[in-house]
Amino acid sequence: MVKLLMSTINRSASQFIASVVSNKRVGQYHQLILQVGDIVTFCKPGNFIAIKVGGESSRMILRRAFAISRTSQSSSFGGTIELIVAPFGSGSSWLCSQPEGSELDVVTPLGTAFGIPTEPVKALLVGGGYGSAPLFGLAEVLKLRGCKVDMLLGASTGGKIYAPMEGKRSANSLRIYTEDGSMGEKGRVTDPIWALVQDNAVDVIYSCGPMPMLAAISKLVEGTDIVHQCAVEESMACGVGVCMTCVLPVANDQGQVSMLRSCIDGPVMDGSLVQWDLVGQVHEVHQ
Amino acid sequence: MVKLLMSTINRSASQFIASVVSNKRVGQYHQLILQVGDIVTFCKPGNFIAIKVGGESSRMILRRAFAISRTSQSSSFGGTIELIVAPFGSGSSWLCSQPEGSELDVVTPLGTAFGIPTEPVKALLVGGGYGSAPLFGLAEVLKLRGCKVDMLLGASTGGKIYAPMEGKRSANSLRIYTEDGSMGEKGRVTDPIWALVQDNAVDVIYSCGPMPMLAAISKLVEGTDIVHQCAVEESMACGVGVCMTCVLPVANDQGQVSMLRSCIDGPVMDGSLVQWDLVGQVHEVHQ
Amino acid sequence: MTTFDFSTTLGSAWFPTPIFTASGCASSGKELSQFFDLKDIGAVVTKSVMSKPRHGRPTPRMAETPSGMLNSIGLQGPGIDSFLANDLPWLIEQKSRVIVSIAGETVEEYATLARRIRSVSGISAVEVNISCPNVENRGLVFACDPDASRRVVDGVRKTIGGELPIIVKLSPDVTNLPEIAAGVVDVGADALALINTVLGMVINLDTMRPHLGGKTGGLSGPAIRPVAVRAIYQVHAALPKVPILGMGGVSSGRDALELILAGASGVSIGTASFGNPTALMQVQHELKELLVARGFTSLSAAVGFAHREEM
Amino acid sequence: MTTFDFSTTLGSAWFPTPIFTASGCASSGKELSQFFDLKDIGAVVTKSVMSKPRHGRPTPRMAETPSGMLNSIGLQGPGIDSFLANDLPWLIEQKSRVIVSIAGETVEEYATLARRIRSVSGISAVEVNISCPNVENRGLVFACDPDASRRVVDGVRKTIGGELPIIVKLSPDVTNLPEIAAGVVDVGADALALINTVLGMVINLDTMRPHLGGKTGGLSGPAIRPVAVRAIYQVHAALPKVPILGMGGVSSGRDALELILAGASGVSIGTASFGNPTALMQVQHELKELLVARGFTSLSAAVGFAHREEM
Ligand SMILES: Cc1cc2nc3c(=O)[nH]c(=O)nc-3n(C[C@H](O)[C@H](O)[C@H](O)COP(=O)(O)OP(=O)(O)OC[C@H]3O[C@@H](n4cnc5c(N)ncnc54)[C@H](O)[C@@H]3O)c2cc1C
Ligand SMILES: Cc1cc2nc3c(=O)[nH]c(=O)nc-3n(C[C@H](O)[C@H](O)[C@H](O)COP(=O)(O)OP(=O)(O)OC[C@H]3O[C@@H](n4cnc5c(N)ncnc54)[C@H](O)[C@@H]3O)c2cc1C
Ligand SMILES: Cc1cc2nc3c(=O)[nH]c(=O)nc-3n(C[C@H](O)[C@H](O)[C@H](O)COP(=O)(O)O)c2cc1C
Ligand SMILES: Cc1cc2nc3c(=O)[nH]c(=O)nc-3n(C[C@H](O)[C@H](O)[C@H](O)COP(=O)(O)O)c2cc1C
Ligand code: FES
Ligand code: FES
Repeated sequence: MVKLLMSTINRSASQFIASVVSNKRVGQYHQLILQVGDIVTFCKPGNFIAIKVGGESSRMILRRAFAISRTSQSSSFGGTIELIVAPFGSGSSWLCSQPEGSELDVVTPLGTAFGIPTEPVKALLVGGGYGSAPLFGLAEVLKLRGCKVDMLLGASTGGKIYAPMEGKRSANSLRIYTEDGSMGEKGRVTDPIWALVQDNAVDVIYSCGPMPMLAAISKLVEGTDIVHQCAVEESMACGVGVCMTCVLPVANDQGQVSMLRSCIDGPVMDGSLVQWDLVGQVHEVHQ
Repeated sequence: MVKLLMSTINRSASQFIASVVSNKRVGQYHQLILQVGDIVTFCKPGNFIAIKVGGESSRMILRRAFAISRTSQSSSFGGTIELIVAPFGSGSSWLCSQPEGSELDVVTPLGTAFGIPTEPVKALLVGGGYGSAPLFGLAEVLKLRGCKVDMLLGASTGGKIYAPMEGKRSANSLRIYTEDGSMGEKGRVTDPIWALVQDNAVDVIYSCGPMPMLAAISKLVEGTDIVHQCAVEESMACGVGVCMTCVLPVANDQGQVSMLRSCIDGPVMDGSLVQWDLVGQVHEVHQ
Repeated sequence: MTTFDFSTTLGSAWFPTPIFTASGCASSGKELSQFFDLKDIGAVVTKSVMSKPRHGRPTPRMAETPSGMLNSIGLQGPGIDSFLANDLPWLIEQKSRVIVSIAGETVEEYATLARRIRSVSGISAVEVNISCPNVENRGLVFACDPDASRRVVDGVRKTIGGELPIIVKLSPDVTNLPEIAAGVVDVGADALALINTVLGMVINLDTMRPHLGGKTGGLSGPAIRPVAVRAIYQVHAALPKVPILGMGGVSSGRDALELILAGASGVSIGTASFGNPTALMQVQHELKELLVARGFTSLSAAVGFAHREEM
Repeated sequence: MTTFDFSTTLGSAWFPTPIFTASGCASSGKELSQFFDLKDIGAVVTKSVMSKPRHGRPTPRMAETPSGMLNSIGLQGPGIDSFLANDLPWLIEQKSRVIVSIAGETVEEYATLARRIRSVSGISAVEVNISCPNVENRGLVFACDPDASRRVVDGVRKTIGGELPIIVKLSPDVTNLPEIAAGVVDVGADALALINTVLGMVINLDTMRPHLGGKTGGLSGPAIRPVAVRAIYQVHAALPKVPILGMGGVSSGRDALELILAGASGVSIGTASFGNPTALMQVQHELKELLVARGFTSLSAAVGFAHREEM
């Protein structure tokens, strides 16, 4: 279903100047809308954008990657994409401080996209923190294909739940979990998954969020027929496949493990092939 | 008259946040007005300000120095100072792009000031390029002391002559020289000085501009009684006397040459004591 | 109107422009070809290839630092067989000029790699990356040991014969760079590549341990440019006839010009491509403009110009 | 509420906080005292003093580089007589703790300087800056020569006796830093200062010659921080009992913490003071907060914490 091993840069990628159409605070995040013109037609749920940060004489030399949350064609701005940015360190904080009208040097669309089933299936979308961002655009697409879309969102606290009104409409159900109980149910977003799996309520899981969450889901569905497509988040220096910093140990069909680049062979990967236990391990063994 | 060898940082210096009250283009320069509060009372003609440039995550780690052009006490903003900035490299260009309301991390007032005569004398003020900036504030002070103030301004081209309307009023005469003849007379600002010296039309010369201009003036008045107070411009890493990068060879009364810091023993120095021929020379001799 | 000669040579190899990729910063070339035509630059310097496939170092493999970055990739790659079967033919098909970078863990491995590529056509030169741990000598990096450096280059020279120019890539992490440079030139290096990354480390303040999986990493980017300029200047002063492929923190035409005036005949762009995938085209364009604006009629007239006598 | 112990020691010298000025970056102390009280920091490390007054190198003496700067001051200073007569008494009057940095052109000059200061009271320690050209050996920098380094320190140790702690300041521009470190510890260094500046160069694109009067200069500032962290980590791993005064690109509490976790018992702030005259106070304040937030009850518990065994 999801074509892995693309092993070459997204054919639609290009570098251009995008202007900030709007920048709004949403809970602990910023929602940024960027004007991207016709490029929007190539942006698929799961793809990301790499943005130069810090301005002209910035000491930050690397781009920052952000998942494309939703795309739209508006009459006044042409093609636009939405990003959900957590002001974390210096790069993301700079981005969140860019006013309407600012111009950003961007490269997009990059990376693999979520595989879309050809038949109507029962889909479970699981998002952690700002990881919920790409799930709303995905939900819309799945809905159009007649899929049943259930959504689980989790975060440490309510301010870190991103769940826009419009987005909720694309899902058949939405449950929210926070670790401090400040919004939705108290607990982890992975807590209800086991029961859903047992109930045969799920054919495909789409997930996006912190790596431990993705690993936990992979573990939960191990041995089942459920397809698990996860969008990983490894630290990336280039985002276009030239630096080899963003690698993850991933098995192929024969079980042979290679270090694949999560920027071009991902971010969307088949969760059952990622060798979660080997991530960050020293394995200086030769293939 | 002018007290050299202060050899300690300007006692009034302090570090604070100043906001940009206005930023206007004037020819090829930007006129910036900064709100500095009560500090304004300590800012004397010849003093400079050191400004952090490039924002939060700037790769420029050193401050940029700018001569304080004029000071004023306004009812709406309290104490303000004016700077004349040439957008040259990345630091000054950044500064020129700061909109009204921006906040700047500044240290001021720094350095020595022009010595003000106790009696009314015939003063000649010579400015090259943005070097004219501090001369207008100086002219006002000299005028109040009853001095005759003649002014000569020069630059390569008319767009680099800074001579504000209000400022002109403080001078008894003003002549402008440009190398391309696009404004005032064609020629160098130093051309008319020899004749003025011969005519006994000058007691003190105050100069500010490129180092070769200052050196040329020093040469012209050599052997005369004319006092030459020049504001030098050496490249400065710290501006507060701790790094020893900004040194110039300056003689003391006994003719002994030392490398003095132009940030604390200057920028205003006695032109007859600066050893212009030794500037930038290798002289690894011990004192 | 005079024409400007932008071409350069490294040993017997000729290139239409002096702008190259840096080894390990352009993967096999395919990825950048999405952004510009590889035949428009001087040459693609491939990532260092070893005799066997390698997984490389554990992640995290990078840390951003002020105006720079650390990497510890550990020469992940498919090995020479796969390189010759897949990557090289693709580059040749693109009409790209190719400099093949080789790396080994023993003196013998370098010679073996040289043997594998000596008769392959379509290669302009070989770059010998000696910034690798020598497994036969307590993991001491070849480039930090004058004797081991010479032995590697001697082995490659003897195996490869006189045809293919050998560019030896040196590490700046040594007490006496001109000495190491002279040593490898002595045994047959035709040109030198300067500089490889500077050894560095970042401590992660959350885990309170070294951030990189490999603990230490190589510092690259604008932060190290003054070190690169110094290294090139020093080596050009000591060995004025040996061409230098300069690199280290170049991200604009002005940066490239600095390296050329210091003594580089060509300039590789590494880290700058990460932040700007079209950096090579931009640097190439800007460099040409700057040279023309200064009245140079050829690139070669500018090489080492900062060393000229006082007039 | 537990109290936090921020004090540190270098050899037998005790300091209330681990934040120091860096030699050559605070002149004689007077200039910074306009911005904060010198007795509130760990100590003032004075600029390196030589036996005679010196003019230093020709201007330009500095060039800004990405996240760093080059300097070539050439140890301008008034000489030891004037230092002892004017600068030192003033610092002592301020109740500042003082570490005197000495520099020489011969092994003998270092010993002579040591003799001049050994009986002067009010000095906490002596920092021996061996990154100076050795006029007796073709200008080869002492710190780049294991043997010359040892001879300098041996001479100072023998002259100064056992009282005053000796901190030897090393250059990162060497192939094997732990070897040089071990050598000077062997002959009596009580502590090490790491790192001095990294040798660099900038070419001026207008004159098309080296920008600095002294051609090469020392690179400092955030750009070199990863090199400093690596150097401190390496030397602490090799000599875990020898205290290290760390420095190189520290401009915030988080930077200082990185050096401390890597193995530094104290941290000098150099270039950061140029951009921010109150940098020392800011770093000191932030460092304390960061240590407390991580649950440390003393500075010393954090020293070298990044080396702890995996649990
Ligand atoms: C495929 C992908 C999609 C992403 N999508 C989003 C998103 O939708 N919204 C969002 O807020 N952030 C997203 N991130 C994280 C984002 O790219 C930045 O890393 C994050 O904003 C922190 O950058 P900083 O400059 O603020 O932090 P700093 O700490 O200054 O960053 C320093 C370096 O570490 C890297 N880094 C730090 N944290 C992370 C992290 N969590 N993941 C990867 N690299 C990291 C940075 O990229 C940078 O190179 C995504 C990352 C990837 C790889
Ligand atoms: C006492 C003093 C007063 C000054 N007054 C003014 C003024 O009123 N208006 C104005 O426009 N500029 C003034 N300057 C020059 C100003 O400080 C900056 O150097 C200049 O704006 C260039 O900085 P940049 O960042 O744009 O250039 P860059 O080329 O990016 O600067 C790089 C480095 O070189 C130094 N540098 C570059 N050019 C000069 C120069 N001409 N003089 C000294 N250092 C230089 C910079 O300070 C910086 O450290 C003054 C300098 C000094 C020392
Ligand atoms: C991610 C990365 C991988 C690298 N891999 C190699 C390599 O395989 N072989 C090599 O000789 N140099 C390698 N280098 C060093 C570069 O080729 C270059 O010498 C160095 O990065 C300095 O140039 P820069 O500042 O332009 O990146 C690598 C550098 C980086 C950043
Ligand atoms: C302008 C300047 C002058 C310096 N002078 C000396 C000196 O006299 N003696 C010395 O041991 N180190 C000297 N240093 C090196 C610093 O003490 C320090 O080791 C180095 O700059 C790294 O720290 P930093 O990045 O915090 O500046 C000097 C550094 C600078 C920038
Ligand atoms: S981020 Fe560079 S290869 Fe993936
Ligand atoms: S600029 Fe630092 S001493 Fe003058």
